[in-house]
Amino acid sequence: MIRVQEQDFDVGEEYRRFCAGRTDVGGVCMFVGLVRDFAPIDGADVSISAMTLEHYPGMTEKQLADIEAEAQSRWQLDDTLIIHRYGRMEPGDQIVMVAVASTHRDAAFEAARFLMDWLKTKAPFWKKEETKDAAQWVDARESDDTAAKRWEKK
Amino acid sequence: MIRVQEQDFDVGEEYRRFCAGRTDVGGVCMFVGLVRDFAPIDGADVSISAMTLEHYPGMTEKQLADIEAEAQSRWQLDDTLIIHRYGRMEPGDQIVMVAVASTHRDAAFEAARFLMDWLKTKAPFWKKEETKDAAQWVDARESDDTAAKRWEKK
Amino acid sequence: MNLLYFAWLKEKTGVAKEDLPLADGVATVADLIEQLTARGGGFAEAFADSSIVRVAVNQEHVGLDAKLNDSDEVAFFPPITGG
Amino acid sequence: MNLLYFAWLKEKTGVAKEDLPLADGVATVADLIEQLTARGGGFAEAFADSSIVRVAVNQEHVGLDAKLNDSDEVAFFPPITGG
Repeated sequence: MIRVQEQDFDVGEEYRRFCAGRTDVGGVCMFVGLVRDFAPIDGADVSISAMTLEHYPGMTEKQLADIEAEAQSRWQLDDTLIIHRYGRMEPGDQIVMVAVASTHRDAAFEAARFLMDWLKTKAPFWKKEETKDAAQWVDARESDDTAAKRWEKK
Repeated sequence: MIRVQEQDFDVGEEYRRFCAGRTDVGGVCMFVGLVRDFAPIDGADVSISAMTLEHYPGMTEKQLADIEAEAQSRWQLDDTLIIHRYGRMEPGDQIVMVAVASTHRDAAFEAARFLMDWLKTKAPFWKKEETKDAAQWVDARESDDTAAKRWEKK
Repeated sequence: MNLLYFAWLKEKTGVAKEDLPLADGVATVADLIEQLTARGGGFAEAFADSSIVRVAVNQEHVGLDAKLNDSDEVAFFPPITGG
Repeated sequence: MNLLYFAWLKEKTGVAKEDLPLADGVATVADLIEQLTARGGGFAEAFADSSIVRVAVNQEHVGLDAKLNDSDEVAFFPPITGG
């Protein structure tokens, strides 16, 4: 299941619904990405007051669905969930949540990490950070590309 | 923070308290282990009606605290949480929860997986599964030993 | 074609969306970028360094050599920085 | 010493806990297991295959060659199957 939305989500409620009525799941791995109150800008940590995520409606849903399908083809999973927000958010706010249920914990951990790594480089979102003085678009991080490359098939 | 308890826990509430008031966390990785309604016994999947986790009071807390400290020494983490239940549980029930908060998602994922792998082989819990006909102690899984070995320092 | 611009490409060009018929001699994404750059001003600025421009055709990531059709939706955006 | 037995070691020996003074000639965990096995019955059964018996001294995992003191808490249990 994928969801792209402006409003916040309730992790506990999402988890509850994700597991509801299931007795075949061995483990659930979840990751929640949050807005930090600092970010490296030109090499130094700068205080961030807010950020805005712009996205490409339509393509976002398509890419997230593709990423979810890819995870389900690579691992034996009982269920997957991706929720991604767009719009303006403040430090401490939730941006993204992925959840993976599987019989085996290794599959749950790996698939959740795969979902995060791939959506970071394939789902069309762009982050603009606001500091005290200005707002600026965030440069892509090389570490995100490196993380996504981990999952390339040999 | 570590907790060893007989009663159930509320994942949403634990997550809420874990993040409360923090604006410096980039991501939280969580894993919840659940009782499955089947288990491999003598090579075939057998239906499980309940299981009981016996533990070694005192040593459990000590080992979990050691494992938590080890994770905090290996990765840069903002916070960690381990909750482990003991006693009788039924399919769908929650057994264990780990949560790791970090600035970086790689550290959060790795540390959470490390906590699970290590507690599976170091925290003194023993599982007795009830089938329709009998109750029997579960044999240690080789895959858990292999998983724990991943984290041995070279 | 339906052209879309996101993030700083939208800000520099001043355009979020436009309709543009496929011109003669424009076969690939690279040709289209050349055509748009030739407009000068904010467009020239937006496409000045094509190594930091990403392109999707019909909502799939593509390279500069991707072929174009007049019915395509073509989007220009910076490298992704979501999540 | 304070001896503790868990899981099927508790069931086979029929004992959860006992006080046992460190006997002469018992220097290591292996010596203690030999002494307990010599009791016969459920104890002999519990320790029949020492490759599947794990030991903690003062709540730390140890090997069969670990040294013992009279004030130690020594626990016997199967390989861990928690989580």
